[in-house]
Amino acid sequence: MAEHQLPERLSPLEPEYHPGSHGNFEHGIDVILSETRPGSILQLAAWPGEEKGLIEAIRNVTGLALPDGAGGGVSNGTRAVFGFAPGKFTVVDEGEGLASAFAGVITPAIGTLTDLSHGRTAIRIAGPKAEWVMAKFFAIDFALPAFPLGAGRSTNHHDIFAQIQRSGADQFDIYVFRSFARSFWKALCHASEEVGYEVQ
Amino acid sequence: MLITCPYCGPRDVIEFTYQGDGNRERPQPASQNLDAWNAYVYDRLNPAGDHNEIWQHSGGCRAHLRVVRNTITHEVLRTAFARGGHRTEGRS
Amino acid sequence: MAEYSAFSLLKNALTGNKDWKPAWRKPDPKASYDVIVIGGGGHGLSTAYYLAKEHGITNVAVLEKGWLGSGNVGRNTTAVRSNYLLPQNTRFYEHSMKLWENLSHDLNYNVMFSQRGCLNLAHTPAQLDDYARRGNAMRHLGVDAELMSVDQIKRLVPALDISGSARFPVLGGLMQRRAGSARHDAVAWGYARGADRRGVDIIENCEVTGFLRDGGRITGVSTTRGEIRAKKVALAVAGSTGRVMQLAGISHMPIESHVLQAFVSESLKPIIDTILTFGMGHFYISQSDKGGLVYGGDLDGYNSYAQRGSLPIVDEVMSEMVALFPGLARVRMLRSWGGLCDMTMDGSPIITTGPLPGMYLNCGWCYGGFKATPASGWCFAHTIAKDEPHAFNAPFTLDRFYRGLVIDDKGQGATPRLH
Amino acid sequence: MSPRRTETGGRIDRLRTIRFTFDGAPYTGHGGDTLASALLANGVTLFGRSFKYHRPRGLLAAGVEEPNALVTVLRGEVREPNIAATMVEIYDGLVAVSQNRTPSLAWDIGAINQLGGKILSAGFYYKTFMGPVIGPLKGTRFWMFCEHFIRRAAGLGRAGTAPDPSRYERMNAFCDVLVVGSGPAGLMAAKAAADQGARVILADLEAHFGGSANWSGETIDGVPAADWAQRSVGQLEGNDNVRLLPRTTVWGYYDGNTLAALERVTDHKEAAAKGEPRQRYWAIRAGTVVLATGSFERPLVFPGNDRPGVMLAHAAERYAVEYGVLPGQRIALFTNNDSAYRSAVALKKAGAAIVAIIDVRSDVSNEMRKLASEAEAELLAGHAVVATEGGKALTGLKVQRFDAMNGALSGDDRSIHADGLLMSGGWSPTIHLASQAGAKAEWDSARQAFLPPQPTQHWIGAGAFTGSFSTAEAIAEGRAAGLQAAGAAASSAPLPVVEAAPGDPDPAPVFEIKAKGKSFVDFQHDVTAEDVRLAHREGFVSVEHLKRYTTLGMATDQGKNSNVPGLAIMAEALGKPIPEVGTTRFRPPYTAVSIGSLAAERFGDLKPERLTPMHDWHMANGATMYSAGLWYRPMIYGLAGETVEQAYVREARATRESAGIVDVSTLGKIAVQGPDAAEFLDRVYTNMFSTLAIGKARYGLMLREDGLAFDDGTTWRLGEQEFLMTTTTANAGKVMQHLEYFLDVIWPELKVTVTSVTDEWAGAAIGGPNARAILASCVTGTAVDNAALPFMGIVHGRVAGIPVMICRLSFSGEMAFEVYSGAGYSTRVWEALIEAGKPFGLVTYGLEALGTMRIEKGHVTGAEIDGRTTARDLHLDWMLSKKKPFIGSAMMDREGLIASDRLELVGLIALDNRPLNGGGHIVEELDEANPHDSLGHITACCYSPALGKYIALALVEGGKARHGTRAFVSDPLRNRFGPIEIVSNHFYDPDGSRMHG
Repeated sequence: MAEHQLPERLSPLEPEYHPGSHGNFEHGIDVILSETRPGSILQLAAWPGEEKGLIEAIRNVTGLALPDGAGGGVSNGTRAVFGFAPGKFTVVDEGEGLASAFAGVITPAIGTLTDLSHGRTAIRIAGPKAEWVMAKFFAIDFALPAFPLGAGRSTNHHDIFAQIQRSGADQFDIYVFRSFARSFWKALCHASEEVGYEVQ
Repeated sequence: MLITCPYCGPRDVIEFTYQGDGNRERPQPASQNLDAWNAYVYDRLNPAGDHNEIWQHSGGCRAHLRVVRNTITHEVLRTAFARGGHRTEGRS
Repeated sequence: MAEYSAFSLLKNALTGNKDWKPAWRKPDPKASYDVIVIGGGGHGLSTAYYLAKEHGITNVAVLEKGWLGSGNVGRNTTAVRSNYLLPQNTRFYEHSMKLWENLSHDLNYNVMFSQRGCLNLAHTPAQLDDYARRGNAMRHLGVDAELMSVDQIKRLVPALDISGSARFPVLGGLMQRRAGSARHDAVAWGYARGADRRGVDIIENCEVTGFLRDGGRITGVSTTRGEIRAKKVALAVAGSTGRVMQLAGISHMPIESHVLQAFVSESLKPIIDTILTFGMGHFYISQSDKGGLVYGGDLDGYNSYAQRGSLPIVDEVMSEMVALFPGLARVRMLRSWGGLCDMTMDGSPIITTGPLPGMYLNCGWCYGGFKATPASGWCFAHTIAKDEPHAFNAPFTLDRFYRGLVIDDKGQGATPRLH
Repeated sequence: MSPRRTETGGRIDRLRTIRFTFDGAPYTGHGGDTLASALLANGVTLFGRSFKYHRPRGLLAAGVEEPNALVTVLRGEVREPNIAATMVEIYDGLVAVSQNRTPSLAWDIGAINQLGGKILSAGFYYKTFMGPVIGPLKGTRFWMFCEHFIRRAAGLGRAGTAPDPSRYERMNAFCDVLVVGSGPAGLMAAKAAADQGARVILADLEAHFGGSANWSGETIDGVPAADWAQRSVGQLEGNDNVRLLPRTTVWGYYDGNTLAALERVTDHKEAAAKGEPRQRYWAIRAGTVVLATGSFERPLVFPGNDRPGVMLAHAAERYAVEYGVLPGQRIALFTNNDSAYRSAVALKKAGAAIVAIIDVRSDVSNEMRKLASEAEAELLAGHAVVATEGGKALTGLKVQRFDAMNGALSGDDRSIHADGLLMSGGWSPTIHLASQAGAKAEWDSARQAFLPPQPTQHWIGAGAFTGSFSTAEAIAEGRAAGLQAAGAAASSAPLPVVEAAPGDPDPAPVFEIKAKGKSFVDFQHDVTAEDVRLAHREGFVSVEHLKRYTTLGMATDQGKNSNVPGLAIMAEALGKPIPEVGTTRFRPPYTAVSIGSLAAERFGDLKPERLTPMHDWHMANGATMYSAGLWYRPMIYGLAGETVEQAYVREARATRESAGIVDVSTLGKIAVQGPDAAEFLDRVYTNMFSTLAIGKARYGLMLREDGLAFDDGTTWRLGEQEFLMTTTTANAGKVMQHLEYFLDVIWPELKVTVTSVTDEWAGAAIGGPNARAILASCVTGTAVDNAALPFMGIVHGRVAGIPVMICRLSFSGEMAFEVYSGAGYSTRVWEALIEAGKPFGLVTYGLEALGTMRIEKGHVTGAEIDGRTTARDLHLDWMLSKKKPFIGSAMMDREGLIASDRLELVGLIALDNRPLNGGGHIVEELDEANPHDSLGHITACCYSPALGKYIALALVEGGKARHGTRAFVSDPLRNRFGPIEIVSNHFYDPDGSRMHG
């Protein structure tokens, strides 16, 4: 497929992305920040009453079985899916071309497919102080019982809208609008200085 | 103030956008009844007490909600999706 | 009642201040009046004052449900200006400005009106043009306005961050030098004393619980202190208009009641000598004579009759404050409070006869009510006395919304939140 | 050893010596000292000057309520004014200075105000300074002249202008139980809740948990209360479901059990660690709040009660027991209740001589008499203090017989030599947070205090907060509250045993001793008992009038010391019980909060920057950026030595002569998808979209419900059920919400999803006579000729191997194309297009040239669609479909919207060949001295390279009817006046032959 010959995408974080240790790291590194750069980020939306069909379609294409309930989600390292709004799901794949895999599957009867692979930037924060740093930005409860593994949340930090998936006990994947990504990244690094952070 | 979004659960008011009086009835698109249009566009029920309101969870799932809220105590009594239909059991 | 003056102060000081009399009487309500003004706030009191002074109508009662001046006249950030875009607003507020300029003399009460100017900061060339449009509109109506350069602004407010490195650098501003601030409570007390001295009954702790009718006509009110009849019943209850109109059986109005918060810092030596507004958000600030920084921002943004604010607005206002004044980060917010605003669907007020026979309505002040106090009462008094509006308030009708004659200074359309 | 420091005792670290300065003089203190305790230990008695009379003042309190000892703390150039010395923990190198005095604290010229005493009574401002009715000082001038000096005399500390280098941060916290206050009640509550497994946050504004246990001298479970407290804290520290927040003031109780707290993270340190905030702002959403905030001791109102050396009894006890500092050597106490006796004993133990206990009550209990003798103090029951002596420090006091029933004084006065006078006027529970939560306090005549109201939100009270002043009660209530808050059943297990001095919690109802001399109610604002009575005489009798007229309770302590005494004095004047005067509802904050902490992480970073994918390219290629909302966009790509005008004229001219390219990625883009997408667009746009063919685009206009113009843009049909809508940059968010509202609330039956894809697609608009040739030379996979790509057509192809979507549409009026690609690739596409354009002299152009070309074409933007204009005003009525209703169609013909005097869009040409200004007005007759009768205003203007003239778009009364007529630009703000011609807004290529090609 043509996508395979495509050049590498440019990251919006480029000039502000400085691998290495920063902040108060002499006292240990408590969070690790990275841009995960997935090849595909899709939004799937089901018409009211068609959610089950869509969830089924997602399982068929990605092999990921969504748990029931609002904001439920699951990830397997290369692929992730979570609900972020009524009848709406974000599906992520390391590789490109997931949209074409869904193309025939999401019929007009079920809902719509919107490719946001370029429009959203994926940032990962991991480490013992991940919850602490996230709590500086978002007014939601990051404690594991309130925000289970795999689950997704839609929230915002003032002007910056974010979808967040818990991809590990102390790991979160944050999806922000590309145009805001650099500002958010700078703020995230700034907020992580207190606990010492490493950019990978 | 916290508003319980049927999808996202209780969230701070900062995530929501107020869309005002939820009792207003929009006339049929083709209606030429100007009084009805004026009432819909300009007039508001403005009670001191429980009020039916429309809010959008603009900083979250972006769904519009029908909210019953007391305008004196700010207590949120009930919330529901403005657009029914979705079978998603809420979190709260 | 004794005139206030430096001499009377001295005389009373020598007699141990024992001879001062109440600033206004505390009469019991009479059975009937020529005019009842509901609402003992700035607008109601000034209405009564001008009914007596300008129209010789002195058989007037002002009914206040709580303590006099307990509404927005004592809860605002005291800015007085007439720097509007649209001529209907500018003419009205300029008339108010002229009344302000002689108010202390007129009332024999120092309302401490201080014309230290109001400066709107501009942060983009487009915004500067927009302000120029407004300033020129003012100038074409004989109202003072001028553009200030960054250097002039820096000299006027040294504490301001005018460095180009700011997220929203200051490129200039629109200044109205005749704008200023006044001691808000003194305005209520001065009008109360002035009206009282002309025979008006000011009746506190007297809540209106219903309207008396003769057929469709309003003929008086029932109150917590009994029934009171009147030829004319005038409402000046901005903030509670929805509640009071409900008593008259009118449940729908082009108005929502919203909370607006205000804040004051601990007392500081003079550091801000003018009224300043931020152009890239919603923030305004001035410094009181006592030294407190008095400032505020946007509405909380939802219907409320609780004079209690929400946290997000507090954060937003403070964020904008230190964006302009990074040196004030260690200054501390001492007190916050909330006022109820009648937010109309175009951001402009309503001063009109009706909507019911025998009723007169003054409401919809959004958050511009304080500076309007003199002109609002002056125009309302005229409207009540003559049964028709003065030219200054003729545009502020209730039906303007429906006829497409909105006075929308901000161009936001039929939303109460954004004005 | 400093003069006032005790030999032993206190929890200060006597082995650690800390050096600091106050008003330039060097002092030392110990670890654990506050600035107040350290200065007191050094024999300092004078701490501040009052607001109005500049009277010398010492310490009144030991805690957050201190009204007198306000200082400014300096960190280099950065000033922190109005901090209570009692709340400043000293550190090496601390620099503090006193306030509101010139030249010095000891000699303050402001003190002359005391001479004017009776003239400067409450409300005197309102009665004078009106000035002459005529002459140069009429109107507001005289007042402003006086005000100039008044303002300089007023004010406390001086704020700095040097930017605060500190960092502030916000923390969003969630818990089951928030415990406010760490005294015995709070500690018990936290422990009980934590033991139930609840998520607990325990906050206390002091540096050390324990509250009164740290100085009460009582024993709990057989050990000193302070040790018991530390042990309890140790047990809490172990639990990972407990967060301990010392130095954290919970200052706001908001709706939804949301509480705001301020943690002072580094104020007590010499320097912050890397990334460490100075203060942290906690927004806490708590299931239940336990309010264990204790109580305040009240001053008594009597002549000379503000003399340095007169102090609250418990404060002196704290200084002695907690800090090992004696506020005096010869101490007298003056009280209306039992608690002062315990203080007397404590101070005696600490080594002071207690010369007398003056009690307004004649019938003093035997237990208290025992305590008095234990303190070796002479007990003067049924007496009152009627005067104090001394200047900057207390030297003595006078007492007289006093009848608590009627307040009468009798007999001769007697002098007592003392250097410390401790007063206790009873205790007021700290109910501020409960009151903030939204309910009215209730007066308790036994306690002579306002007690907390019934909860209106989820909180439970415990300890002195509820009026239960004994430690035993506090411990019981604390545990019960903790269990209830954690949803557990009450416990019958034994409670810690308390050994405490006896005492009746109810004081005598005595607040003021009426005798000759100034008796202060509000210390900082110099409000005296006489001022309160004057307010009464003048009719300012409601509590709010009292506050506003006298400024009682408006000082930095917000009435913590003065509210109840002030109310009591007014009540007596009125002959009414205190509750009928009322209490003021407390509002946030409980104590003053730094503005920086509230800005938190946004201090220095108010708004994020929104950048297009090509941003770095623009910066690297000489663009001057322009901030448009949150976006940054190139304004011009200036060459060395070029003015802005020269730059945009060059860019626009080159575009019209050959080709230019501009970054249009900021345009709002919304994917409109679903079976009903076309129907939906027909409803939101004034014109038809269901008839639009796949692969074609159409210009659309939206109205608001009220019939006025809202937004415009092109919408592309990419498939049967697939549209790409573009909006103006400024309105993208508003339009999105508008669409979502109608789909969710009004037309839920429509199967349509709308998604912001603004950031998915980046766009470059390339226009000019050579634009097509440039594309032809670099686009693969599709032809771009007229047949393949007609006006408003859409094709898909590749540039540099990257998939692109090309739509042929024009804003510049030239043959133009918008080339869209995935944002991650778009800079490569952009560079490829520029490379391909080199042979043709392709220029990059910015907003100025874009604006210039759109003005030449007469296109409208936000400057014309300003929320007050209709489609007709803008000559867009041709877009108002008659075949269907659409949003706004029913309202757009109301009388006011079709009136003949509305402002309409026109073009202007400057006849004097000078630049015009945006915001300039249009008049028929020029009157530079007194401009009047504006016809309208300029919305946009430029030098038009195409016409070789200065032109503008304007909104003018009469509009079209004035085409071809002359008028004047009248711009007094910029002194720009001159003749203009009013013409059509379509200046350039009106029939569009260039773009249709």
